[in-house]
Amino acid sequence: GNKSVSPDSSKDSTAKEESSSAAAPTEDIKSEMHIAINAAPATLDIIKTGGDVGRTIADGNIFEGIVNMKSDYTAGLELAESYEVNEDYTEWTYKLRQGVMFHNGQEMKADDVVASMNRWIECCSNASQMIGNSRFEKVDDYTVKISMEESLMYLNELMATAGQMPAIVPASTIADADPETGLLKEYIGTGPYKFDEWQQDQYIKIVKFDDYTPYGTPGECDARVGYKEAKTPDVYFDIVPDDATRVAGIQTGEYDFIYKLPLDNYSMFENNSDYTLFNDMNGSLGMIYNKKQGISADSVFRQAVNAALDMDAIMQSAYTDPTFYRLDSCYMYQEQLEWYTEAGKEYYNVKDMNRVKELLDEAGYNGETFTLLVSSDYQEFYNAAVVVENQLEKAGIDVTLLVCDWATFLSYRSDPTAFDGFITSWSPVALPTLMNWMTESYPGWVVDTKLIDMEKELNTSTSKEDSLTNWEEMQEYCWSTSLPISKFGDFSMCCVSSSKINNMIYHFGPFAWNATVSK
Amino acid sequence: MSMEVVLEAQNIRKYFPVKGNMGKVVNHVKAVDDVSVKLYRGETFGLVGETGCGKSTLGRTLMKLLEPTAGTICIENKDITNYSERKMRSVRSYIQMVFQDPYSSLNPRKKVGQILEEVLMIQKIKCDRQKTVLDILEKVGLRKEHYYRFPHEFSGGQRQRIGLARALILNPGIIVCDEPVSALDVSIQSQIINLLLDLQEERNLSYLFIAHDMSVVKFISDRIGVMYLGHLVEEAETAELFANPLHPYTQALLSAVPEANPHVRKKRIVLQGDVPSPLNPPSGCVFHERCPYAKPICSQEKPVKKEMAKDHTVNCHLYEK
Amino acid sequence: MKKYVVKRVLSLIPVLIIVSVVIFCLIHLTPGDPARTMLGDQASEIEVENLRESMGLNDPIVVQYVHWVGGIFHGDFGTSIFMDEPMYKIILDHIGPTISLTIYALLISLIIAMPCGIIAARKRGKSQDQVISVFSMVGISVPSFLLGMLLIILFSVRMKILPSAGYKAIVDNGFLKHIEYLTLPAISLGLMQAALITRMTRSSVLEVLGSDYIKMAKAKGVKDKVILIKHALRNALLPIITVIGQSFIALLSGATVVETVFNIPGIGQLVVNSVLRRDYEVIQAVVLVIALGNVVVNLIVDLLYGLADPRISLE
Amino acid sequence: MDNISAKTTNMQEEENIAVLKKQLKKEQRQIKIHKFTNNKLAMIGAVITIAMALVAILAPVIAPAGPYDMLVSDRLKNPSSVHIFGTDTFGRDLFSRIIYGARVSMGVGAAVSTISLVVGMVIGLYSSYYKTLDSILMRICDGLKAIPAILLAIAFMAVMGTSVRNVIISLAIVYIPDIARITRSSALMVKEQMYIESMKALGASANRIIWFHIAPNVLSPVIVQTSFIFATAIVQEASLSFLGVGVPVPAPSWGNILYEGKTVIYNAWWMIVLPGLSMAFPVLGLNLFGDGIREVMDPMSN
Amino acid sequence: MAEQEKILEVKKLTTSFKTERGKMNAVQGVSFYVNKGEILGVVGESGCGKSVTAQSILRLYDEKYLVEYQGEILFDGVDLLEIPEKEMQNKRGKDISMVFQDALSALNPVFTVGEQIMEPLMNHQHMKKEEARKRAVEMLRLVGIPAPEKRVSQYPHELSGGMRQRVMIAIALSCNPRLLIADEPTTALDVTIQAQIIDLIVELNFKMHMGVILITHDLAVVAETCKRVIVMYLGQTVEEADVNDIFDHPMHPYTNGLIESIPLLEDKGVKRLHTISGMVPLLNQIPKGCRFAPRCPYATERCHREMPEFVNADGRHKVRCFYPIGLE
Ligand SMILES: Nc1ncnc2c1ncn2[C@@H]1O[C@H](COP(=O)(O)OP(=O)(O)OP(=O)(O)O)[C@@H](O)[C@H]1O
Ligand SMILES: Nc1ncnc2c1ncn2[C@@H]1O[C@H](COP(=O)(O)OP(=O)(O)OP(=O)(O)O)[C@@H](O)[C@H]1O
Ligand SMILES: [Mg+2]
Ligand SMILES: [Mg+2]
Repeated sequence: GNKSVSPDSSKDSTAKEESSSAAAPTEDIKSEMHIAINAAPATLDIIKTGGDVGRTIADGNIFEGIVNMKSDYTAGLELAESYEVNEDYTEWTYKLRQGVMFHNGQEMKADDVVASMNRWIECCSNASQMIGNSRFEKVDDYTVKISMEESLMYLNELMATAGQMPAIVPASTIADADPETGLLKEYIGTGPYKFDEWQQDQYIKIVKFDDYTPYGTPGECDARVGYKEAKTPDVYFDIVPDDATRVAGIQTGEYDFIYKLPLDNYSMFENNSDYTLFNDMNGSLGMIYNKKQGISADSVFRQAVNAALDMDAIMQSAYTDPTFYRLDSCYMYQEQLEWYTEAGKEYYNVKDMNRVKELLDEAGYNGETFTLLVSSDYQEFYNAAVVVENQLEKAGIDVTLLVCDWATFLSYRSDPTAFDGFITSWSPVALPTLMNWMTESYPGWVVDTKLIDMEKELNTSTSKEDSLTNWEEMQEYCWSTSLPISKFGDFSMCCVSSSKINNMIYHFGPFAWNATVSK
Repeated sequence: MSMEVVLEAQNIRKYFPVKGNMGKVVNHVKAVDDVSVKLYRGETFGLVGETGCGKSTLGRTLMKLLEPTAGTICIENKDITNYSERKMRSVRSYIQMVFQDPYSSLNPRKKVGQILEEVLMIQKIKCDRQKTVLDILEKVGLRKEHYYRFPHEFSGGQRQRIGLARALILNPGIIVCDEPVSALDVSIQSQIINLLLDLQEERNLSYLFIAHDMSVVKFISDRIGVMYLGHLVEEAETAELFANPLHPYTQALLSAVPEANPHVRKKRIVLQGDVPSPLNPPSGCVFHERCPYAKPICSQEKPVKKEMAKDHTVNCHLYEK
Repeated sequence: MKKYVVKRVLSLIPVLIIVSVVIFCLIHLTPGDPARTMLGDQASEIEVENLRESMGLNDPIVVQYVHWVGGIFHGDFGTSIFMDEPMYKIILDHIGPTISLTIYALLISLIIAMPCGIIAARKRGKSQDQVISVFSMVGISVPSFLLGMLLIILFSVRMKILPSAGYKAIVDNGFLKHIEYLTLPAISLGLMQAALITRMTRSSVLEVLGSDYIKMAKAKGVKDKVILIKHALRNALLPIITVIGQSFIALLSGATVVETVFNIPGIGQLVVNSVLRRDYEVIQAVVLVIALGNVVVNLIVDLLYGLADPRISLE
Repeated sequence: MDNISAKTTNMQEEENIAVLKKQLKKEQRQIKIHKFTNNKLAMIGAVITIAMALVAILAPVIAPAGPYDMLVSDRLKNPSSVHIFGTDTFGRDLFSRIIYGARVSMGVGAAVSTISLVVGMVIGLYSSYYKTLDSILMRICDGLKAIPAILLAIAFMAVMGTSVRNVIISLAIVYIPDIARITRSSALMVKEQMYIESMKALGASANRIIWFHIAPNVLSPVIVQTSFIFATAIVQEASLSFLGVGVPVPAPSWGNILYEGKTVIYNAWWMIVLPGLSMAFPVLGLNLFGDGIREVMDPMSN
Repeated sequence: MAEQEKILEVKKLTTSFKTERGKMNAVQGVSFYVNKGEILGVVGESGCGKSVTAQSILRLYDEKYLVEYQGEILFDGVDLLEIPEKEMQNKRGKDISMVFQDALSALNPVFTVGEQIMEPLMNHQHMKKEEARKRAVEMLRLVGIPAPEKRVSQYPHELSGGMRQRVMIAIALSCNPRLLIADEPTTALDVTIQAQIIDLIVELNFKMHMGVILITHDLAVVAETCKRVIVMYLGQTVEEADVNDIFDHPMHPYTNGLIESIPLLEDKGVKRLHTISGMVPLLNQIPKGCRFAPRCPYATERCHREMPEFVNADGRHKVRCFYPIGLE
């Protein structure tokens, strides 16, 4: 059947399985599933590195965490059976599930969890910033705890939605990690699939892990959390960088699922019962200013730039059609009801040339060049950049577009003298301060001390209400005064599966478990 | 005739490697084997001999178009054997060559006028080049209007004359003529020979004249050398050679000259045996296998040069003193 | 000749040294580094710095170079932080598909180009010539990725007779599957090369058609076709061999675009991916291998010159 | 008396020759013009090439809109009377972009092919002539050919900033060995001809032999290869620009229009077909023209 | 002598080249015949069209781009200019073969001489490779090339001028043609080899009844071998007669001049050789009347105005002149 997952119905991604027994491998079910991804991950050590593709392949399939993300961006328990926290949110204790096996045959114990979690805290900049010097400790074989100096109410959210995954791996693999790079040499987790083979530039293959014991209620799986079962024994993630090739491949049946459908091709699959389309709000696009140096260090100038932008044109050029984007001034997602606020809305999408002129005059703008950095690896960013350039030029700001490949982009981006603004996107997170551009060290560099204090306050608050008011204030402050970024809007990512795939759970990407492919 | 030597070559050897299947050198063609020649100012030295005996190779070696395997070459008393290509260039205007194969020695993409004018340009001769070229064309019996034609539009004989014009245009001191008139009809041939003689008289030119037509050679040469299989077997003044050929090969050669008279049938000396190959020359005297007068010593020892009369030398065991 | 071959093979050493120095310099001129690309978007500056340090990227270039060359002498061609495999295996894995594809594409192009070129030369100025000329010029100007996509749409999506993308190794899947998957990419590469070789054949054959020996062959009663194929083509072979050699080299060192469109894990993809993620050691190793390949292919081409034209001696 | 008549005949002769020279020159000119104008295809080639060059030069006059004028809401509109070639993914007028694109693309094509032609021929000719040079230059070419163009381009960009120049230099470096090899192959054959030996006998310098006698005889395969390079350089330019190491971006070029069109190949044919056609034109023109030059230079043809 | 069978008869052959300067008739209205077993000598001024005539008989020039033929060439009664190219291919090299004037450029530089000799053998006589090779060696030996077993595998550029010419002869003779057109076959040969080759041709001509057209400048060779001679001047035949008649009393002033120009071995003390004064006109500037008139010592006003016919003057002696020498 034709199923289109629209943003407002994203709760649907909690797939209700009709009957778990019927889905056992039978003759009319294939033993292989081919998912075409658009790029090879740098590594599957997703604790050390972030990245969509790596998460899609490994998170939940191979690796599991103590907690993981649910479809409403909150945390659900995965490897932990339960947890306790003290009143001021400084001491967290997790009870682990017993009898959970690693792919190498060992049982998961507290030692493994402690080693994994502490490695994560060190690797993940969000985590190390919020957790500081505290580390997990073993209480007994199945209990771990962490005590912190300052309260951290959102530890679970941090673990569930941070850019890098706090995956639990055997302590021995951590000890065996490559001494030079610190990367894991073996990908051993506790998930329903185990890593089998990585054919460079061809595919990554994961296979069913026979000793996996599902948790939760059969048939109930909310995004990554719930009852998981490897129904298709072999899953291939075919690495297909060329967009058109993926599109052709789903049509020829080469692939059962393609990741990142070029949006212009959406209409080809619409109203076609052979395919299922997935269209899910996936992140936000925006321009991050260099607040450390150069002309955009002046917040008034940033305001001027922001006032010149026509967000609709930008988003349309990047995402082709309102089906795939929405204009929204809130840094957090509409779906994250608790965090949603319209504070600062009036500064968004103003496209008022008089205002721009006023602001430019106020900033004393003198025809200096605004260097806009963008990577050509992402067509959408590049498209947006072209439009931004066009609009700013029209507004009387001299813009140089600096387009480069990803590696160059990363290195220029970390050099405050190289750019004034760059275009990027970020994924939804459970806590506003987890948005990477909020951190001081992230390129763009938040230097506004007031904003930094507000962040700190939010992080350490111990009541929901406090943090929400904090947040509202903070967003208002950002839009009106500090303007660390200009958010353009939210966008969705499209994927297509052949309608032969059943029970595919989709949330930021396809999940292989529980899904079957009929012949 | 002065007795000034303009070109002297001593003990020239030129061997070509012969390659086997895998490009390995399996043998050598001894195209020129220990030949010494002298050319005096204002004289014509005729060179005759069996085809493939190394006349052209000798000519090309003297021009240093081929590196001699051994031996020395002196031009105007300067030893040019080890001259570099660059240094040779200044010598080139003095010694010129008419190639045996006229067509392939002309660049098919250049018009005759260009070919000839270029020569003047190369040697940086300042004059009305086009006029000089038109003149020389006429001199060799072509027409001025041929100036803008490509070599392929000419007949064999006409091409040969272009080659000749190219050698003459520079006023060289020595010309190596490798069959310069073989493709010409007798009337043009006479015209060319007259021209060569006139020039010689005018400018005291020296010719090394390679030809097959004995009557032409006889007519034009002052001295004649006879080559056989890479060796210079006999050398004498023209009249002397024709009157008194010593080497059995020379005798056979002269007897084979046809007559331009249908009524005369001459008696030829027919040589016995196969023509030997320079790939694998016979031991001793290279001619002994075909020589009607061969003696046992001929197959064992190489004969040395002997002067039988004034300026008449021969390499043959028959003439032991 | 043996000497010549040995000499040429020895000349590899300076080539490799120079190439390695050049490539090393180039790599270090390019912004970006493997540590940063490995750690990705989210990594903190400190972590990147640590990784750079432990990878030795902060050493002076000369030290890095000496270190790398030293490794080579111990049989260690470096390691990729992105690919957890020994270097020789990485290269072998990628070179297989490329070689298959190259040979297949060249075969296709030769089968098309030789007859077309000869016909065009023979019918110079006639309609056949013009049709072939126009096709070959279109072939030259259609980018291979476009051709590839059109082929996919036609043969895979519409007609469903050939797979659209992917690669099946001979050893695992058998020859037929292997060929099946390579057919479309080979065609799209082959057509482009065919266009060039056709033009080259036409023009070189035309060059020799006016020669006397062609006339001579005619006088011997040799048939027209045989004259063209045996006498004319043989004499026109040098530039043709050269383009074939050059095509071979070009394809070997990466039919990048086509490999991407058809998702073939070949050298071209390896090079581009390594360059894009600054996988230094892989770039260095691959470039050296390609240089080696070039020297070998050109050696073969040069030896073929000698066979094609006995007057040429390169020694 | 005798003297005087000799003088007059001399003068007369001078005059005759002068007349003849003039006559020959005139005839020659006529032949050349005739040969070229009679070569219809070459004329068509020349006309196409010149027309394309004019289009590039006169782009601001011809183009109905600016190459950067965008109206995003108008994206991917079919060709119509407003936008005769339709619009691109940013809603820019494709016709104008293609016309402006001619500047970059033909510029890059021409520059790359000219540089590699000149440098490649120098390398090829000299290495065919001097054996020691051969082993050095050819090995350098082998090495050059191994270095990936993207790497070169990225490195150049880092050193010299983004500009078309980087693309041109990096592509030229990649293509020089091709021309060098093709030149060398023909030159090796030509070098063995008797007429080269005869030039040596005339005392021609190596340079003269190389440039006046070998070079014209190797041109025809070189022309073919050069026109091929012209075409591939245009496409390559795009793939490099796309990595940000080429033409500073929103600037239009046929290659990057094609690349943008690639993603919409299923729903906007004009984004592929039209820039593709515009690329085929100069290639066709150049090839026909090159053929014509070959014919005119070929002494055997008439 | 009984009237013999004509193996080849050329009637009013005209060959015109399409050149940059327009059409040029290199050969105009040439007629002659060759009998079976006869050697016909062709002499004439350099550039008068001998080679062009020879090559026209085989239709070697490219008819599409280069030349235009007119007239008739009857070989065994069949007009060669009419038959299709396919049939012509069958005749070339097998029935009629040719020795080219320029031996180096006519041999294919990239094949060994052996391969080049074997080609027509395998083509026309359907020999096996081995057999053909043996035959090639035999042919080389026949034309007097030493060490033929080694020479077969050499390339043309490795041979001397004379050897190349002999290779050409070997190719031409390999299939025992019925008509041999030899375009200056002995120019590059020394007299001994020349004698040998001429003997060979005469022998074949005698034994196999091979017709021969012998184009040469060497009047001595003509005198020794030919029965009948034609003399050409500027694209036309000007005289045709038995060899004795030509040498004894040439009728055309050109022939006369030619014979007088021969340098003789016995000549003593001559300082200059006799030449025919004047120059051959260009093909596109041919005089209206008799073509030789501008250079003819006996030319009258009529000669400059009118073109004389090629007519029988005295028995089998044909001449193109209003005032043949010795007939006044
Ligand atoms: N391809 C051509 N194009 C134009 N003119 C030509 C061509 N070939 C020959 N000619 C002209 O035709 C005339 C006859 O040439 P041909 O080769 O038959 O002379 P020939 O009698 O064989 O002279 P030779 O004894 O010098 O070889 C010459 O004037 C020559 O210039
Ligand atoms: N490049 C070469 N490679 C091998 N052998 C060669 C080469 N050039 C000439 N020869 C051999 O050298 C010998 C002498 O050749 P050369 O051309 O000097 O003879 P020639 O006396 O000029 O004969 P002709 O009178 O026939 O021209 C021949 O046996 C020939 O085969
Ligand atoms: Mg010779
Ligand atoms: Mg001739």
